[in-house]
Amino acid sequence: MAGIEKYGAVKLVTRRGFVVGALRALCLTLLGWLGGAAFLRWKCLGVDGTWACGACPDRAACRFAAALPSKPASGRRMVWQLDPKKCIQCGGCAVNCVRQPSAVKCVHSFEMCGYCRLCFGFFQPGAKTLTSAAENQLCPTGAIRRKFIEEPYYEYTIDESLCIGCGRCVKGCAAFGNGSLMLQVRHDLCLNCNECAIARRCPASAFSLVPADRPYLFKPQAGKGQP
Amino acid sequence: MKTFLNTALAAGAVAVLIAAMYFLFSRPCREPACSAGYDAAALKRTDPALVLESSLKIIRPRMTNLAAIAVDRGGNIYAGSDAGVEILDSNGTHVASFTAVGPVRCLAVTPDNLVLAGGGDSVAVYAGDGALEKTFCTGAPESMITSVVGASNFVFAADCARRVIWRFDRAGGAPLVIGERDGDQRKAGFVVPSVSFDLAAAADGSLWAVNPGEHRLEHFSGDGRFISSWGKAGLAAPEFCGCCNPAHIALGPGGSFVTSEKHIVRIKVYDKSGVFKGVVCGAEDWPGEAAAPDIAVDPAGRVLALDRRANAIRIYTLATPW
Amino acid sequence: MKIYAALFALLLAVLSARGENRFPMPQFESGYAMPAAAEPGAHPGLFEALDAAVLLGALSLAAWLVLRRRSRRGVLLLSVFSLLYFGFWRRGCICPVGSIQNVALWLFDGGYVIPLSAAAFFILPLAFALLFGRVFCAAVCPLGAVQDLVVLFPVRIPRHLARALGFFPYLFLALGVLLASAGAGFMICRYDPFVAFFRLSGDLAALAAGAALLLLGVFVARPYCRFMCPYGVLLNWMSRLSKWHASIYPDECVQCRLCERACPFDAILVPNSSLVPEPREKGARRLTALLALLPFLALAGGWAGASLDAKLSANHPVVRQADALKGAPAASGSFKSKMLESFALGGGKAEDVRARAAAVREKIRLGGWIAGGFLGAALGLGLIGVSIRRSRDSYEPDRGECLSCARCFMSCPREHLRLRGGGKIEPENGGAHGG
Amino acid sequence: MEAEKKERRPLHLAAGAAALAACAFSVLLSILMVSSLFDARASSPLARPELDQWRAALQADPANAAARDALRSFDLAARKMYFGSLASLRTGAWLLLGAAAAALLGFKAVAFYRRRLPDPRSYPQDEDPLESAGLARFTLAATGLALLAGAVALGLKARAGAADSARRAVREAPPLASAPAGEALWPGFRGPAGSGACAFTNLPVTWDVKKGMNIRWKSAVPLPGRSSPVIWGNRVFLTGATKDKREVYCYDLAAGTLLWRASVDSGACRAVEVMDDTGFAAPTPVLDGTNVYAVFANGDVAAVDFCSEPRWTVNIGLPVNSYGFASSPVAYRDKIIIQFDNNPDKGGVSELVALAKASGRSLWKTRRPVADSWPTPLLIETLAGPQLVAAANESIIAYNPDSGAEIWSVACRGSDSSPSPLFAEGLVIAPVTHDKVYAIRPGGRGDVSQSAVAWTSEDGVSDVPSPAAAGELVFLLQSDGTLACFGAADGKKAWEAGLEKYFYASPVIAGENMYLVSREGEVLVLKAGPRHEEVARASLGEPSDCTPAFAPGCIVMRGASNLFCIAVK
Repeated sequence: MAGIEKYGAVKLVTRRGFVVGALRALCLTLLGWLGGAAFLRWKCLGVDGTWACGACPDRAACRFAAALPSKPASGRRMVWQLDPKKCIQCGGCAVNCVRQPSAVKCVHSFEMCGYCRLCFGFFQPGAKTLTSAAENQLCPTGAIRRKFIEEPYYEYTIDESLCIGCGRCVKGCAAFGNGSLMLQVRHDLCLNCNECAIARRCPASAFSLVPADRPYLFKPQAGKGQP
Repeated sequence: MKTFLNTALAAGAVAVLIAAMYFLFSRPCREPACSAGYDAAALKRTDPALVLESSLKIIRPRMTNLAAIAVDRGGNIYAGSDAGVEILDSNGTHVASFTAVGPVRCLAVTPDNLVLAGGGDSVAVYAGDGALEKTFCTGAPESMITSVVGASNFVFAADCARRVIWRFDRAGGAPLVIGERDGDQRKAGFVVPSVSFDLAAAADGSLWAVNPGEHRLEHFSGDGRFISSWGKAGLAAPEFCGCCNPAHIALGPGGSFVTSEKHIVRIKVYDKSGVFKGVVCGAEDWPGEAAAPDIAVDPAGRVLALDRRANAIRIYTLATPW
Repeated sequence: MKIYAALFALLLAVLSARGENRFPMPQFESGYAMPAAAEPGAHPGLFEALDAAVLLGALSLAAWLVLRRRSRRGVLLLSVFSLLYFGFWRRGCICPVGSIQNVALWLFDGGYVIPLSAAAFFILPLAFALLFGRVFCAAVCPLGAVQDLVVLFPVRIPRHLARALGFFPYLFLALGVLLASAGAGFMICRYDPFVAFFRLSGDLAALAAGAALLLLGVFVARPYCRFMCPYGVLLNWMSRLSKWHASIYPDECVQCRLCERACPFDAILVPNSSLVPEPREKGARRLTALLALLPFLALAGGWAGASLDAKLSANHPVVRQADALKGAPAASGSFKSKMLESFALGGGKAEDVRARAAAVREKIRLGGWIAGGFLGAALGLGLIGVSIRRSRDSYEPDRGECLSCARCFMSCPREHLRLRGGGKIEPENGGAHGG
Repeated sequence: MEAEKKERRPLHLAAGAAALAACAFSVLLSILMVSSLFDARASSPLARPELDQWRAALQADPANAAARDALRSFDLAARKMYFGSLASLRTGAWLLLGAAAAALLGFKAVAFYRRRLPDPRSYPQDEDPLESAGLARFTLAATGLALLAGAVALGLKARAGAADSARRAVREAPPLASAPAGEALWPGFRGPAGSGACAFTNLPVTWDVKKGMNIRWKSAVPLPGRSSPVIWGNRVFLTGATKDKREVYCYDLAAGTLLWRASVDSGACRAVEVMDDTGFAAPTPVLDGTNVYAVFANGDVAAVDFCSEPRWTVNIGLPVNSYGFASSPVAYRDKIIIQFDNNPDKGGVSELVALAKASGRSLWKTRRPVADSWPTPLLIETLAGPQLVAAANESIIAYNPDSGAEIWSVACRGSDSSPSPLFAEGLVIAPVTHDKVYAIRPGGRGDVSQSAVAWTSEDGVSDVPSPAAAGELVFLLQSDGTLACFGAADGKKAWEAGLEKYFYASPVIAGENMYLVSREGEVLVLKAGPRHEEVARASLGEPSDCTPAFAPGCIVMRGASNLFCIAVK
């Protein structure tokens, strides 16, 4: 620091210098404490939000990093996600995301899908003919593809480059079908803003921060594994 | 001069600054656009003109978590729950109850008052006093019995996982599979996208079954031959809408039909040739309910509907005779 | 796949509890293989560590450039790098300015775990300010960098005006911390004018405000940093206590006045020992009066802040829900009706919501007292700060305001001498960017 | 130095030109981008009214090929436009960034070439530090004060907004009492049993509003109404309405302060014509300890909890009624039951309507073969279970309050019938206006006109006021002031008296005494006994058509514009 002494040092009145130095030391200690606390909290926290060392009777154990279970860092990284169980498909995700089109897309849980011929997530209610013509489609951007598999089953897949996350199909499927379509934040698109613009305006408070290593909240995968 | 200019500039700058920030701050929180073009609530409204005049009586069984109801020839009401079966008389006063071997998913009473309780891959047969007589098993592990009916000499069980109807003789033997895929009339056989696959036994020993994915009711002879079918898909009141409807059916006096639907939760009446008669109760009467209520028709022609949320049985007495 | 296991277990629990139906899968005969829903993962976690590391490196480099190397060009290049990395590549999130709120939320809400990067972004610049002055503002902060680059024709804002505007950062700091700690949203992020640029997308309003600020910044150097940035307040305090700080001259001031106009932020204090001070007792009387006024200002501010509880708490989701629940049903399609719809879906009890909302209101009311008191005190101290005179006999940077941008160095003849003597940099390309 | 400048001149110019060009370009670009942003907004997939129109057309006529093709082409165009404009925005952003950077570099270069050596002599003398300090103090203080003032103004505004909000009302209201025995309980029209009688004896018989004698409190009622006050624990509820405003009020029984007012609007907001004698808030609300259920002249029915939180609001249809809807609701278990009699000649339908207390949803409706009438149905307990007796011009019908099924009926030939029936000595006593007083044994089933009528009486047939009963005596008051006293069991007239006043309010009996409120607000207190004997007289000082409500130690009466609480001091 010699150079700094030489060029950058500021000569201080000694009394003032003492006070300033003391204050500086205090602030540095505070900042250090803050950092240490943040680290401990982060290190001690289980994925489920409880203290990982909560099992041990005295919290003191947490102070020793050695006593702590080493969790993967990603376990404590949080990302935004919306809970389909709370979602009411208000359409806010389509308009409130800082990205256009939105980082919220419709995802299809095929395990829950009935593969119906008349899919209320795909067709306008009261569609006269069951063709994928514009007048019959519910999706405003035609982002759902309908493919015939075998009588009487049809597969429905989402083209995410077209999906704008308005949730109309989700509403239709929830109202009249098995509810296999749901809105989710796609994390390859989400910027993970410090404050999510959609969450702020979600009337259902369906958005929350979830651990980044399990970043999707699908409804229970009902179809999985028959007995 | 210079200072004056500076002050002016600075003042202007500050003005712009404040204006910009005010613009930002005062911007009202954008409200989500109503996902226009899909007002599910509107679709679920019932046209009051179609509602059949009826009076409602509500009875409350003692058991909780009710899953199925049935009525015997005497008009006694049977309610099945995950714990067992409760028997009430036609006025709803408690008569008896017994515990079942497993949770009861569907319930039926044979003409000679044996209680058939279906669940999982088997049908348990109880005597009127609750003694377990025998158990019919489909022998197919994945099967899921969602409906059972007892005709005079056969027991039929609907299997929503295998998408077939099983027929047993009264001894529980000679299982016969009804309604498998056949190329011609019924291309895909039974289409069951979700767990709702109901049966009803006609007086003549023939069988009515729901084909929910195809939105129609299908008629089979007692020996399993497909006879006919009726019903069409659509949102209109006479039609069946959504995934897998009607969810439950029951046969009224004179072979007329009572159907119960999910999503748009409503109970409707059709005559014996499938002509729409009217709505007993529409979605307005089932607030917060999405599943279809199990239904039954008692000898007096009253329509019984199971209200799971209230853990009660609604009894609609239609003003107009059948 | 862990998630599926968990969810399926949950499902089974639900089933056993409510006897809910399961969905039988269709039996495909055409050998159709069921696809799985794609689940693209989030950005890899190492970014957090990387960001913190880059921040640390940039800060150290900045300190070295400003205090040791005394190179404006280096600072400029570093700030361009910071703009590209923290701004356009990392999309301006997380930034230290916003990290204030993460820290506040974390300190007041036990449930919230602060991301380590956020903690680092909050702590490191302050620590560096304590040691080396506001080198963070000079070359590391992307918001500062984007403004610093557009400073072309800076004008001097009259001191008193600058003083008045300098009060707004305190306002933002107080409000931001209050709302964040009450869980009522991150106001500072909400009104960050430049993050929309870094994302190259966003509200028209936000973009417009940012553009306005940048245009303004051509003449009024760094308007956001000086007149809005809440983090600047903390940095200002720390910088006043800094151990080392950039000085205009390398060794001694020759009173040549050449640097007097070199600072676009008007953060250079001119010598005043030569001027006649005002009569001592007059100043003393004013000072005592202001000191006496201080507590009253704090009280008044606190009261005003507390009286804003209703307005402020309207930002909190629970309070909004409680307000929606009160009064007659709203028109369908309105935000209120949607809140009611979701409330009906959740099947909660209105009483609980109301109770929770009342609790939040009380919390925010208390917070309003504290924040308002802080603002009042800040005002009083500002007045006092204006009124005390410290005598200087050389040109010095105002430690609080100085952003250590190194612009003034090249206007000092002693610096040129130093460079000649050192011979490190040829004079002609020792580019002096001072306006 | 000069030479250096010279040789750099071309560079200088070039830089300047480049900078200006870049500026122009970026300005142009930003204009384009803003326009394409508005394109994206305009072609937002979320709002495409044209599409909906064509869809409607197709729904109407599926064969309409023109509409179909128009729809398809428009849909395609709109999607193209939307995604196209989004894409152009993305590219434009990068271009703009580049252009801005170029302009910046250019200007930097210009500034660099233009730079001059600093010349302190040219600097204006820096402003005098003392003066500037003074100015700074001033501006800083001004800013601070301005902010302070702004904050306070905002705060006060919010306060004013929340002044009469439920939150504050609840905070100020005394703790809620679910009326146990001994507490005040007057939950509906004419008291707990609908008999207009209670056993309290510690009530004043005289008072003076002007002198304040025996007046516990008197508070103004914001909106007019002829509904009578009802009482639960420490709270008094009543309703008021005008043609287009309907409100429920809650007063503190002890102090008379208006705790809260809740406005009721089902959104049906259909105008209805009523006579002034009836008004827009004639039905008396009914209480069940958690909610107050109020009915208004336009068919709005609302449930508001005791803390002013609205529970639900429904409209059961526009009454078609020659005087205006007046029948009060009845609370039975989980139901609110309303006798909704309408004029068939004007296309009205008479029904007994049962709404769920919880949701306001209609549980059942039973058609009534009667024309419009005004009585409030009477809930009675019989051996055969509860019955709801609804009197009207053509018949008196008892229903099963659970299902709405008819139990028994008695035919009659009245008109404009208003008085509500009464239950005394095991008999339903129903005066039918312009016909007779019927006393009916409630045992039977079906048409019991012949079998179940215990006695009838030609006189004492009241037209507006409802009867009251004290033990074995029934008191029948006519609006012209004729008061008749009958034996409830046998229908023998004990006495009759002309009171020379006009009455709409129903007589109510507290212990020994009977209170009769005349139309101009005179209150007669008579002995409710086998002989006509006047106890005292007092006046409200303003007209009143509302039936008093009794609480231990006090009487609550509603005048034309005030609510009075009268108690012995």
